[in-house]
Amino acid sequence: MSDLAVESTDERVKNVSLISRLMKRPELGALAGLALVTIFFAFTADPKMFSLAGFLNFMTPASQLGILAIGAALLMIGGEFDLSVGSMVAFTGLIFGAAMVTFELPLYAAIIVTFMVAAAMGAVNGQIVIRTGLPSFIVTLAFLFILRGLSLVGLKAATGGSTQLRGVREKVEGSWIADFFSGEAFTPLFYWLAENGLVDTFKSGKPKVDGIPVEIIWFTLLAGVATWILLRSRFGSWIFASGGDSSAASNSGVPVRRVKMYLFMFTACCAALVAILTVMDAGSTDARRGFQKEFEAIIAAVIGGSLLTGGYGSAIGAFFGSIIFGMVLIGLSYTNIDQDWYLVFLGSMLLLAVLFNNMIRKRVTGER
Amino acid sequence: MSDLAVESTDERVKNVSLISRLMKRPELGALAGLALVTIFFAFTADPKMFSLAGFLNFMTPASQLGILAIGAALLMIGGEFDLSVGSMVAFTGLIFGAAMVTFELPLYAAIIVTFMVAAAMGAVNGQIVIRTGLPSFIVTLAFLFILRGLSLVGLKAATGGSTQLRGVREKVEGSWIADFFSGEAFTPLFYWLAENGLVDTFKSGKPKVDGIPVEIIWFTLLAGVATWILLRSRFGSWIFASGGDSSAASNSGVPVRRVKMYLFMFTACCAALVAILTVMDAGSTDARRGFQKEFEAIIAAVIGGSLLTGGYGSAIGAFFGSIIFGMVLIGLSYTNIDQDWYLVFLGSMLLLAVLFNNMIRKRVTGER
Amino acid sequence: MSTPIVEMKNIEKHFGSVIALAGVSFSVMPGEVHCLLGDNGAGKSTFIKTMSGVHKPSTGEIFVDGKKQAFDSPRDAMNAGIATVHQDLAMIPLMSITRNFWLGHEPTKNFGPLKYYDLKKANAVTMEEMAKMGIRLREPDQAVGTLSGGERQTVAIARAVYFGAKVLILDEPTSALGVRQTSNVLATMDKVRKKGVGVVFISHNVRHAMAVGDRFTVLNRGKTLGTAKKGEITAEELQDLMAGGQELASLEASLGGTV
Amino acid sequence: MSTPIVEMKNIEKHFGSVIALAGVSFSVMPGEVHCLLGDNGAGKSTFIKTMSGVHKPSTGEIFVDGKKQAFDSPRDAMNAGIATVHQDLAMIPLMSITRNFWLGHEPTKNFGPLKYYDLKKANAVTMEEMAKMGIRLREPDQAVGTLSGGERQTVAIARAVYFGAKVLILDEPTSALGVRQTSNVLATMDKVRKKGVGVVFISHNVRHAMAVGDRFTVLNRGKTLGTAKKGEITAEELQDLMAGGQELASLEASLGGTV
Amino acid sequence: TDIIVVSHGQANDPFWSVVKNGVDKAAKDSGVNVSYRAPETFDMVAMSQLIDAAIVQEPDGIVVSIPDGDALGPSITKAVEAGIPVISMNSGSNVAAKLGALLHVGQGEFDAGKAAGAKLAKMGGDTGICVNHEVGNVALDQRCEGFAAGFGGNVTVVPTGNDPAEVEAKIKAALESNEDIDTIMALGASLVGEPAVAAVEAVGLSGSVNIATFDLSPGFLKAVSEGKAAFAVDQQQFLQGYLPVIFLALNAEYGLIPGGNVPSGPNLITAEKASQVVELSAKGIR
Ligand SMILES: Nc1ncnc2c1ncn2[C@@H]1O[C@H](COP(=O)(O)OP(=O)(O)OP(=O)(O)O)[C@@H](O)[C@H]1O
Ligand SMILES: Nc1ncnc2c1ncn2[C@@H]1O[C@H](COP(=O)(O)OP(=O)(O)OP(=O)(O)O)[C@@H](O)[C@H]1O
Ligand SMILES: O[C@@H]1[C@@H](O)[C@H](O)OC[C@H]1O
Ligand SMILES: [Mg+2]
Ligand SMILES: [Mg+2]
Repeated sequence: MSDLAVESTDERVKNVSLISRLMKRPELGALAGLALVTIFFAFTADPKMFSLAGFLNFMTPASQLGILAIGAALLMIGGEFDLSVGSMVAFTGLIFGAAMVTFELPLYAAIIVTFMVAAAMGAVNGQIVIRTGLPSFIVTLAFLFILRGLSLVGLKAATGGSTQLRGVREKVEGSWIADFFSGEAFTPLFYWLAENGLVDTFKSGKPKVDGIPVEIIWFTLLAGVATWILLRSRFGSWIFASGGDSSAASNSGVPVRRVKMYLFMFTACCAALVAILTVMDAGSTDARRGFQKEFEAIIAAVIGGSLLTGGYGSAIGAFFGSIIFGMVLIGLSYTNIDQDWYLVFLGSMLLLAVLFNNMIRKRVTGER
Repeated sequence: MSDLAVESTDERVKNVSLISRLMKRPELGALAGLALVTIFFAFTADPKMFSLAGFLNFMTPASQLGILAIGAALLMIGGEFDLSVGSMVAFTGLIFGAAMVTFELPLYAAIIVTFMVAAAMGAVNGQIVIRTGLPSFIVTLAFLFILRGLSLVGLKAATGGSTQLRGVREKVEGSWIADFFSGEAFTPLFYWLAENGLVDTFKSGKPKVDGIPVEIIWFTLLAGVATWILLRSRFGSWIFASGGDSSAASNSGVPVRRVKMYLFMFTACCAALVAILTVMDAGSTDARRGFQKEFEAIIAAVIGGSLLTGGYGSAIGAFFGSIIFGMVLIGLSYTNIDQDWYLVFLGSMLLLAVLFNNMIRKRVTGER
Repeated sequence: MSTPIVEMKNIEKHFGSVIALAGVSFSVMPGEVHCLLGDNGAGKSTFIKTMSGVHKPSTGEIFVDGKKQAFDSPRDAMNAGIATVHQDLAMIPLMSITRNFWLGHEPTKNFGPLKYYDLKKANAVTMEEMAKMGIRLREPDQAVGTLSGGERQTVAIARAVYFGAKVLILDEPTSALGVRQTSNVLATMDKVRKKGVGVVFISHNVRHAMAVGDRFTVLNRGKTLGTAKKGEITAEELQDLMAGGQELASLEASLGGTV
Repeated sequence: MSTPIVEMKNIEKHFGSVIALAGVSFSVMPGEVHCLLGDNGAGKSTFIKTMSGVHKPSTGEIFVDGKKQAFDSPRDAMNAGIATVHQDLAMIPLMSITRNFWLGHEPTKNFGPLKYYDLKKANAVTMEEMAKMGIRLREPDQAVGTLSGGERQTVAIARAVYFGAKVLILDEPTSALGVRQTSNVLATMDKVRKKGVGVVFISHNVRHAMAVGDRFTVLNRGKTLGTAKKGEITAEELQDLMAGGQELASLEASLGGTV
Repeated sequence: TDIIVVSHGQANDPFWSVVKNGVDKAAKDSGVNVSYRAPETFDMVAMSQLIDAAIVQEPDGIVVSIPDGDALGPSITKAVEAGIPVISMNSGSNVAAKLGALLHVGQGEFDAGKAAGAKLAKMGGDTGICVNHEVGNVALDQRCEGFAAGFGGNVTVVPTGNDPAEVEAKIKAALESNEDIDTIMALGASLVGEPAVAAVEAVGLSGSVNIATFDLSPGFLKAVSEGKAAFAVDQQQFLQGYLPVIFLALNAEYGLIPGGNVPSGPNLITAEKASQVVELSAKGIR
């Protein structure tokens, strides 16, 4: 999938430019869509959208979505869905919040517990799908409802009647582990830059941007790791094979069930990561967190070129897909377009982005 | 698919009971789930749930959902999705409402216009999917947003600023066509039965049930017609083939593009029918009508045994699936279960229903 | 008899950077079996796919009964009387044998909105046609995906023979067949030819080709090596051409001759 | 040499109402080519699928090196040294040739979390093994779904030969192959046998079976008709058995003999 | 005695969970059997079906919210015709009497918006945004309209989804691309109010932008008490759940019923009151 060397002496092969060979990769197609959307906003939006502050502003929701989208993409490539991801964000948010506030666990323990619960729930999803052979759509859908419901019941139990659990920020203060999961990274650097007039500052002298939100870093790292796994590890090959044709893969000796199990667990852990990041940022959690995120994660993965039918896609594609989605979602606020047209705009931009990407890909690779 | 005769002299065939041959059909599997849910409510719910009034009460939402689910099932069997169905209900509701109230068209004309707009929008969805080869997921998703947004903009334009359009009931009054799309059928019969003490009445002497809601009749008819098309017409064979393997179907001479186009149009028209039925019943429409119905329709179709990957499923399955879903949705009202547990309950019942149905089917057919 | 039913001129077909066909010409006369032979990957399947409307040629022309024509879909080719058994068989695994057999040609009864699929007739004909090819089905309702390889191939052949009006294209039709079924298929080709149908027969088996072929065209690496009439060429020469002129691995005596 | 590598006793396999195998026994010795023959639908593929862990037998026992064993998955059978080329090839169409070739056996470099898929080596070996079988690939990155029928079959065979430790099962391996590739595969079987590997060879071609087979077992309608050693049976007798004792369609003289 | 409550808000909506807590308390206090039902999303058709299901059970009273009198009218009338006493709450003050409800407990959405707008205008605002996280929900539209009317100045509606990160980013975007904005009207405290406070802080405008919200959340109240936000409009929805149930229970037992509507709000919570309210809010009572 990566070796571009050709036996150049074969008369049965035309010479084709490097660019058209690259465009065959699913993720690079999504770049065309991203370019289109960027150009659109460059013309219509307030220039502040592309200032450093503006960039980080739309990258933050894009990153939170993107972490889920990478999980969704891997699972989709492996031939399954997880519709319970959004509810999982709420549920693991509850677990994390309750561990910190109600049970007063130290931060590191709360984080471990949260990931363990997520992995266990992912394993349950996976086991049911694998053992019964039911479509993952319907199984994880049931958990979409169940986990959402349990979050409500749990929150009310933990707070004595409210649907919002507060006070996480107070518990976290001072822990060095917290810096990995909340706030901004590289803050001293930005202060230094500000002092030297290299980045914009407020009147107070405080830099407008005082660091890179940690979710952006997590998101980028995760995209890198997932890409490495998909393209460079044997497990990656097994993911593609399991999704491409699970009985052929199993007949070739791929442990398809194990692969799918791990993917369900990974997806759930992505949801837990988003839960931890958002709960620490907001200092609270509530019963509606992550609402419909499963849906948006799948959208981002599909914009990024993953196939719903499995066996094809990429993590980098999901990375770009999430950025496209985040940009379109937030971008409208920087334009003068009447806000009532918001949904029409969102839908049209998505459609244009994928159509454009598709058109460019076909043009470049000469496929029809 | 229907001829059960066997060359009984072949020694390579075991004798198998009729029941296990029947259980192979996707729709009959869903019956097991329905039985389980019914038994559950028979034990936990107020017995009034299974009175005639209670039955019609949960059949009404089941029917409205079911009309969409039948469309969704046919489209899924044909290998595509339509995520814009819910928004289509809002959008065609707006068209219908505006035609009646703003443009003061006669009822028959408003109905024709509504179906024509729906068919046209379905055709647009279909054309984009077919021409570009993009997954229908992403294309119809764009229309989910676009149509929802247009409903909002359109409602504001039609009402001069509100998101709610009222006054349809007043315009409709007295039209005989209205009786096909709203209220109850066979009303005189039920009054006669009430006078003769054959059905329950309220204290006021009014029969508890004064007719069969028209949506139930539409739903049943549609399920019958769709089943006939799938199993008894050549178009039905083409639907299965297009969804089963579209390139093999096309290589065998099936006009796959045409089949898919018609299915998209049919699905949109199902949405329009629901829009007309509900707008006439409610007398009003608003921008959130049909919210998430696309999702519920797909759920019902999947409970009813249709495969998301296409090529397999049935309309009767979607029929039973919708009833299961409608029963679970409304059934909780008849029990003492706390509303906080509603989603947990909904998810568990869905999961149990499909697991049970799956288990029974495997047990009966001896498959593993 | 002098205008071919189908004539293909200078067909090229490129897939991205891959050149699968580099200019191939070919024709089928009524009542002849024209064998298309060649090494693996020579381009035989790609070629007959352009002939049956699956692929559009990158360049080149197609004539049907002397008139230039472009096929936009396999259905167009079918309407022009061309029936094809593709190498991958083009079957829907989840559908029954009968429904696959009749796909795209379903027999109906009544008319107007009452027109329905005549499954009774369809089942009966399917069982009968399969039996003619030497396969006794258990039931016509079995899903094609659960048939054995040869059973499935027989369905595809029986279907094409039943519906092949003017030209019948068979892409390695006997590859998965048993001896009895193979001899039935070869006999069927002979019968069909006598009715004036033109047959295109792709095979790697020289003996099969020699047994029924009237003309032989050999492809190599996307190009034609030439066309020979029956009698103008021996089995050994043909076999040499098919192997692209390269030597065969040496093996026990019994295989020394034609494989 | 007296304990078989794999021995199957009284295997039955039912699918719902269908009885595909009604009690079949079979064994493979080290260093022999055991041909499994029979009519279409006789149950050959079903039988070897129980042998390679794809299906669980409804009743019957499997012994590996004399020890009773149950395969829960194809991976179990592979770990016991059994490599199989299935009739449907078991390939992932969207994946590259190299990745398909190595699927389940990926070569890795480094260790621990740094262990990565050694694609360079994988590509080189794939190109080389394919060339040995007579297929010159354009590039190891091509998706298997876009290969020609014979090219794809060659990938499956080359893979099984490369990884086949003790037993190699080939289900109609030459059905889509050209003459040159076929002779390569037959020669390869011969070479592999000499290394002491047991080979199960399914074919409808009597000449191929006679050329390489040491023993011949014929299935008919889910039952064994018997097993013969090389030399105990003639090609004509074998062909009769394979056709299930039924007559062949009469055809031109050149096909009169073995098809 | 059986009483059924049918509302348009979900049990996991922070606002409606308080209503439900009121209902539960009333059930306990008066010893009646109450069930609370709501559709899964804002859905008038589904809600009318839930009312129909309630009627089938012939309870001693039904409590409903009426965001759309046309759509729910027939079901409510049917209940009244069947002889079941009905009280409306939250939305529907203008149609309640016409449909035969005995009385209404709630706040007028438009009026509440107007009051908040007037107060914000008085605090010096002249350019505001109204952040709507549930576009198409008529009650929320009315609030924005009321806000615009009371505020008098320049008002734009910003539609968002209900993800806090998205809401925060959108408000930042709005603030950055229009520096005149000095007022933010949020329509829900935890979903919009809290992210709005965070957004204002992040763009360095703390102190120069007034933030107000409908409804309460502990987080937002804390911001109010710390001076980061102006006020919250409380409609004391606990009462909207509690009172109708008590009234119907008494009605069933003694035939008693108050003579008119009960306005449960609006009640503006500013910095002075906020710290007292916080604890109750954290328990789901305010
Ligand atoms: N869609 C495609 N994309 C890229 N290459 C292709 C595609 N289809 C075919 N090819 C290549 O074109 C060549 C010709 O393939 P084709 O299937 O026509 O061969 P064939 O003569 O039928 O071979 P066989 O005898 O093995 O069936 C092969 O090398 C194949 O890899
Ligand atoms: N999953 C299944 N369900 C029902 N019947 C099946 C299934 N799999 C195989 N069969 C039937 O079992 C019989 C044996 O099939 P099998 O594939 O083993 O035959 P085969 O000997 O390999 O034939 P061929 O030479 O045509 O490949 C066939 O009649 C087939 O229809
Ligand atoms: O009263 C409001 C209600 O009608 C709506 O559902 O949103 C929450 C409440 O503020
Ligand atoms: Mg071929
Ligand atoms: Mg076989």
